Amino acid sequence: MKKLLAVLVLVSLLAISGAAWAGEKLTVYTSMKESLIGALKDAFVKNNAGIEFDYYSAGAGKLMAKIAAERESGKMTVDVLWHSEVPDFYQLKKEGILEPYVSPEAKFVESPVKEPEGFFTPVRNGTLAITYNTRFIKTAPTSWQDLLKPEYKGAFGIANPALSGTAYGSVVALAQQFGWEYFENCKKNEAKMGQGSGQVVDDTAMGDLLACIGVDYITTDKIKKGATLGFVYPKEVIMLPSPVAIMKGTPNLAAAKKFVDFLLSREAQQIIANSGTLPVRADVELPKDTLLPNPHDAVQRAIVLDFTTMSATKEATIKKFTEILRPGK
Amino acid sequence: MAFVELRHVTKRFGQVTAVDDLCLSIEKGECFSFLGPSGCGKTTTLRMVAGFEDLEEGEIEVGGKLISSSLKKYYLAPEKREFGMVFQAFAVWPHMTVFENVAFPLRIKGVARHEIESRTKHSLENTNLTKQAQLYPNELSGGEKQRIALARALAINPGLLLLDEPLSNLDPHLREEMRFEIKDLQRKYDFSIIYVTHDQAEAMALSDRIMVMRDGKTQQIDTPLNVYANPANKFVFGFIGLSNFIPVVPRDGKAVLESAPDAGQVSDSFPPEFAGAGRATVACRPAEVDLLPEGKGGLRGVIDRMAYLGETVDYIVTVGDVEIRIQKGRREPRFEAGMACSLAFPKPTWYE
Amino acid sequence: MNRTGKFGIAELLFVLSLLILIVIVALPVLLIFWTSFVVDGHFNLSAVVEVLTKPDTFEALKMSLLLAACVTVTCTAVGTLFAWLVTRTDMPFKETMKVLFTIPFMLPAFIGALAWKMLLSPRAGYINQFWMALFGTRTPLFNIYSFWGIVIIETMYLFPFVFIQVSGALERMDPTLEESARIAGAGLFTITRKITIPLILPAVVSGALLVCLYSLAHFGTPAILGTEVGIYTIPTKIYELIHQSAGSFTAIRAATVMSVILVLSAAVILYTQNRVVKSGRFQIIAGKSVRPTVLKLRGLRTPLFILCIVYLLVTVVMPTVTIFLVGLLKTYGLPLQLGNMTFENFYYVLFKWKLTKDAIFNSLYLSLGAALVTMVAGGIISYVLVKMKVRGKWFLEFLGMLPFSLPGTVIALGVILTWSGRFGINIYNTGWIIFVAYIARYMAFSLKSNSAALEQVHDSLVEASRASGATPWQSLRDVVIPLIRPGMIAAFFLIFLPALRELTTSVLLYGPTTRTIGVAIYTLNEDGETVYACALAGVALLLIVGGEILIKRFFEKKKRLDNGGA
Amino acid sequence: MAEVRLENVRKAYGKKVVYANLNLTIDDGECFTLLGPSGCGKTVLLRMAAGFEQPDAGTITVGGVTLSSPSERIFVPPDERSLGVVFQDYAVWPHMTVAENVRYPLVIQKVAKNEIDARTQDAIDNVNLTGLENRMPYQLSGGQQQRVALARALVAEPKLMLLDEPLTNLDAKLREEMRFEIRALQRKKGITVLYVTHDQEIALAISDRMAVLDENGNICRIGTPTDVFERPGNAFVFRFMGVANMIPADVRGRDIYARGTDVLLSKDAPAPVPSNPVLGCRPSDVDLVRDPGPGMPTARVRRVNLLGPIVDQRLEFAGMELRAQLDTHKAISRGLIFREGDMVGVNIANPLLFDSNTLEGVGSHE
Repeated sequence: MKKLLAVLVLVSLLAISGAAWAGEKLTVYTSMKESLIGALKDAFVKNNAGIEFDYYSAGAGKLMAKIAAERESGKMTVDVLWHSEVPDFYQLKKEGILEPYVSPEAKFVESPVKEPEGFFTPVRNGTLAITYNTRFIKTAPTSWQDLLKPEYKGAFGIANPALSGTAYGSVVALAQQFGWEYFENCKKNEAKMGQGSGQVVDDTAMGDLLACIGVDYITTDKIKKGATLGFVYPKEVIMLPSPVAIMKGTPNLAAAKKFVDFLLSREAQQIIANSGTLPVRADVELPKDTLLPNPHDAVQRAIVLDFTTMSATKEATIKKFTEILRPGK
Repeated sequence: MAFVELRHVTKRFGQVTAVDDLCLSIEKGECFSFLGPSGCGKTTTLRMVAGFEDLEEGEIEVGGKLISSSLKKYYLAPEKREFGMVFQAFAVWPHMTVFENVAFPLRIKGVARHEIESRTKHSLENTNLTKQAQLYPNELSGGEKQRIALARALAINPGLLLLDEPLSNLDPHLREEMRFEIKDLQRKYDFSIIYVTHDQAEAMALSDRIMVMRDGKTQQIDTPLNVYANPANKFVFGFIGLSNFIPVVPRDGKAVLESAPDAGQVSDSFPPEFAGAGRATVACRPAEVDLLPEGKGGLRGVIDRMAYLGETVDYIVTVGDVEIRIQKGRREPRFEAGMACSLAFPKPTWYE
Repeated sequence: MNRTGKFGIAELLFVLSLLILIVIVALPVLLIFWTSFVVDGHFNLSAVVEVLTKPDTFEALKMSLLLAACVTVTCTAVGTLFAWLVTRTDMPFKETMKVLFTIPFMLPAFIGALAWKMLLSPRAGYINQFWMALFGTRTPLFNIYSFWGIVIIETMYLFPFVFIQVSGALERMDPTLEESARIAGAGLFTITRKITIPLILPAVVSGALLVCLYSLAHFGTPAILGTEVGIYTIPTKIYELIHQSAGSFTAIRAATVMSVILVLSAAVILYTQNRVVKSGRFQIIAGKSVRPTVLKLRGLRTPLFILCIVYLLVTVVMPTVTIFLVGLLKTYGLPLQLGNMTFENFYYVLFKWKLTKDAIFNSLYLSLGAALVTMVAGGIISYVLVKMKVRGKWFLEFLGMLPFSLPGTVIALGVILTWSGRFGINIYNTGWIIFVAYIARYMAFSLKSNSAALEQVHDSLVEASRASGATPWQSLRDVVIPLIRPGMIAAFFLIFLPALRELTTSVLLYGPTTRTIGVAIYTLNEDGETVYACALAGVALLLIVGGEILIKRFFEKKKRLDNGGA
Repeated sequence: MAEVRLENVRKAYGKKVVYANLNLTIDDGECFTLLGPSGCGKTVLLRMAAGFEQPDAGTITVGGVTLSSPSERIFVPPDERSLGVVFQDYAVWPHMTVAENVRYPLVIQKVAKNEIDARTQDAIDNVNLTGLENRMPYQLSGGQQQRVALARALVAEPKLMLLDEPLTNLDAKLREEMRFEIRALQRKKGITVLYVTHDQEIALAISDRMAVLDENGNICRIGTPTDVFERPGNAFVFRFMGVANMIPADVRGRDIYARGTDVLLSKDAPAPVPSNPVLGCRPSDVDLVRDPGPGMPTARVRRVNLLGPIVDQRLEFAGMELRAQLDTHKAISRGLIFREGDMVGVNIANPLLFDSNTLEGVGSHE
């Protein structure tokens, strides 16, 4: 009995010492999935042994909610923010909580998003296209309209734009290109609103969905691991750059700058390209068996979006979308 | 023909023989007790009569009707036997009022509503529960609960009432009162009673006849007075009340204590049937020993301790290494601890 | 208890208890009510009205109640049936079955939901796939993403509440209560209807109310199975509000209004339960240990036995196996074949991935720490509640009741309101806020276990030591604490194990680096990292089951010791 | 020296006054019993002596030292009173072995280790638990546990020992054995004992002197066991001490008649005669005669109960119930077991007279 108690005390002392979560480190909030941010982290830590690097990966919506709550409470954890919802960055810039930094590597960046003052800098030109399950779909879809066909009835998925920045971007892009009727038609075909942008791809891999609007590198990663997925770019490419920004007042400014420099470096861009998403630097070679389109070609085909207004209309857009797609109606 | 007949009844639980070849007959209107220490098989026997246990061997008849038979594999279900039964833990249903408890057996029988009403009222009157009729059992005392159980058991006017240690959860005063109540009701309705208890005073006070049991076997079936005054064997003697068992050896035809042969004799004769063994036991009850001034009796001893208990005075007298317990009424001459005294045994019972 | 006027142990413990309960429990609740009803310093019901009249929230409220009601009914039916089967029939292997039926209790419901999602999602669920392949149909056998899907999953994991209560009541029930009815002429059917069922009714009701309480406040299952198809309950709605409205105060207020509804429902349920349990009429007096009347199932024996086995296989074995198998898959969506399997995921979540490693350690630290602190604090409070005669104890008793009626969601909101700077302490986004929330959440367990232990310590044991010359402190040290130690250790485990798999509270409180196991599994699933979610869930299951086995052995050993001589 | 003195003690719980003004002295080295029905406050008195309760007013001194005196703001806590206390529920600490239980008071007193061992062993030997030193309480019977409690109370050689119904939870046989043992130990050690019980048999058996309390906490009678039993003083004590026959009576000269009749109950009325006399006698004082002579009162036998060693016969006598009890073996040998319905002669020995209004008793027979 005494021994047991002693063990309990010891263990809880450990617990309390382990509970010292606070400490000097670089914390990155990102919507990038593990396969990408994990590889980048490894490379970054290798070059910068002195920096304790930590990241929190979640959908853009969650990240923003988290940051809002942190601002409310006055205790900021985030040092660097990197996700795919460009409008948020404009918004944060307006609110004055971003630290401007023009990286020496910024001059190599090519992207639809331009921010010369350096409040944020695009790090990747994320693309979204059609992810489909090759076990069930023998003829690959070629256009967004293909997804309205009966064979996709009840089996086409779009991630929840409230949870995921890329999902929001893709909704805006498609609505702009084809009008809201597109989504109304989707609904008629019993399209599904999923959760995160990763989950719709997983659901497609499983066959629960037959196709979805898939993020390039998420799909690529699963295909690499053996998932029976196909990935095709219709004529109209949804391109959503993912900018990185440094939070104003971060105590780890030097480390944050180092990380931004790193992200824009050739080494990191190569990792990004290898992970299956489009880099922002043209001097990076795409991997051989890639499903990605040629970067320049892709930028040409991209649906042009006005990121500055997207944030103002976000709530209304999401509401409209949810009203159309929300199940049970 | 007796009312209740048990013939060669045997019951085993695994390796243990709980009841061993029991034969018994109980008359109509008789109050019959099964008396014995716990584990002697008395409750098992009762439960076989009630129908909760089947038999390994033998058969049971009540009122000339066969109700259990191992041979014919025939067991009348307990609910069809129409006995009354009262359990030790009261077993009154806590979710029914007193009235509902007592009326339950009548309702089950499908008695007409107004008859239920009147018969239940009558039963409640008989057991002094009229005032509590609409209360729930948990608002009542132990004695009242036991009376509900009694009223309920008697509601259908059973020919046989089975009582399983019904009073052991009551305090002594209530126990005595309930005993009288059971007896009164029995006189009034003339049912037979089988009463299971381990308390010899209770068995004696209530019963017409007692069966003393041990290890599933009958030791003695007799009237209370006979069981007390003429126990069939040493076990019955010891079980039925406080007792002294004094080991004696013969000397000069007299019985003396082995450890203190010179202290005098316990008896001036030694029964010839034990002479061969060279030793015997004299059994006597504490009240049957005469406590006399020194020199007046056969055996000399010293009062080791004395306790004045009001009605009785309790002595322990040592003779050699034997302690003899003696109880005397308060009106008899008093001895003090440490005094020398003499003992006489006017009514020795001999065992080997 | 001391020389008059001295500030002794009694006063110290009283004040300490008061402080703990006020700071940890009362303040958060108070702030929730305050936030809901007081706008700019004035009492104002408009926020409440606004939240309640919004179709979204109204729907969520309706859904919560409906869900809780259905789950309660199904759990009651299932739990009572099985309890009756294992106590009152001649079912084979009854004792073993009795233990097996409590296993679902150990398994976290949200992991179950995850497993069932993989088994019964409409097109891809393994069972549905098999079904569709077998019959060449395109309609799935069952769509788990539905109201009834949630009901069924919650039933699977919550029915032990009823089962344990009812089987306990059936076992404790004096068999002579039924025997006397037989003697009175009633057959088995009548006895069951008129005697047995009314007598176990309080146990049934009490178990059912626990289920209702739990289901009402449960986050995991409706979150995993409901949100995708637009089924929102109060806890999932609160989660959505907190996470999507960017931390604005309006969102928090809406969430607090809904919390108030949860607290009030919980209070009503607990009050009812207390009344039922306490109503003396239904006390079942335990009698001599005679074998209870056992119903011979005859021809139904084998079918019912098979039913039990199948039920256990379906609720326990199948989901567990699914979790592990999917955890072994290279990527989600591959067929379950050996060639597609690898231990890589387990290795990855256990040793490589910081997120999951952190989650495991966070959970371990948090639950160990919370269990220890709560065990001690609960011990102190129980001591004051059970043993001491101090003025103002009624207030402490009132506060002591509070933890019992606090659903996890409410606690989370309360600690956010209390601990994000309002009183000068800001621990939002750190592990400490989860720590504080766990203490509040599990205080009820500790109070229950410690009070029960203390009630066993008769006053005379302490008085005997005082009379032997021991001061109050010495009595406490040498007599009271050693005697309640088993109760305290029980409290420790009663807190440690559930905290290890906690989701409802932590999901509202986790920060970037403070995910718990539950949160990690939940968010991995949400993010489409299904195989990692399963691997981590597998690890969690091993931890939990291992822990349960450890306690079982500890308490069995103790029980043997206790029963050893007497 | 441990003379216990309670002077002008007052104790109330809210409105319920347990003791209005209690005065009691227990002599040094005496075994004193407080006997009373449950709820009479006898345990409160013991708890005040122990220091678990503080009197509202008055003083409690032991051996001349004031332990409780609210007016002087003195209250010595129980741990500083050097007491031995034995509780009804044993209160043996279940987590300690027999030896650990017994030695605890010495450990607390910081007695030297070897002395602790010696005295612990001595105390254990004294209560006949030798050989069970390392048992845990759950391995002991009720009687053995009670002995552990006794040894623990005795080990520190207290001046005063307080026993609160210590034998109530034991079965009859053990109770008998233990009461002898307590008495023997008390004599041997010469300690003062205050014993609280509701069981008159134990009180009679164990006490040097005893006090009988009524339901309201008033002391009705103080005296030796024989005094109290044979000369109860009032009807409450008489009834409380055992089965009692109470017959309303008329007294003419020294003759006692059943009230309103010419049935002569006794020719030996104690003086003075109360105004509303009731004759009290024990069942053992009622002698039954098979063939009553002329003029002898007669009664009808209603019930005969054989209770083992005694026969209890209930008679209908002068319109009321009269109980007679006799040794079974005497009853058998003298042919005094009757059948129900028999008419028998009744002879009352040792009559007591009480006043039916005041319940006060008068006189008695020496």
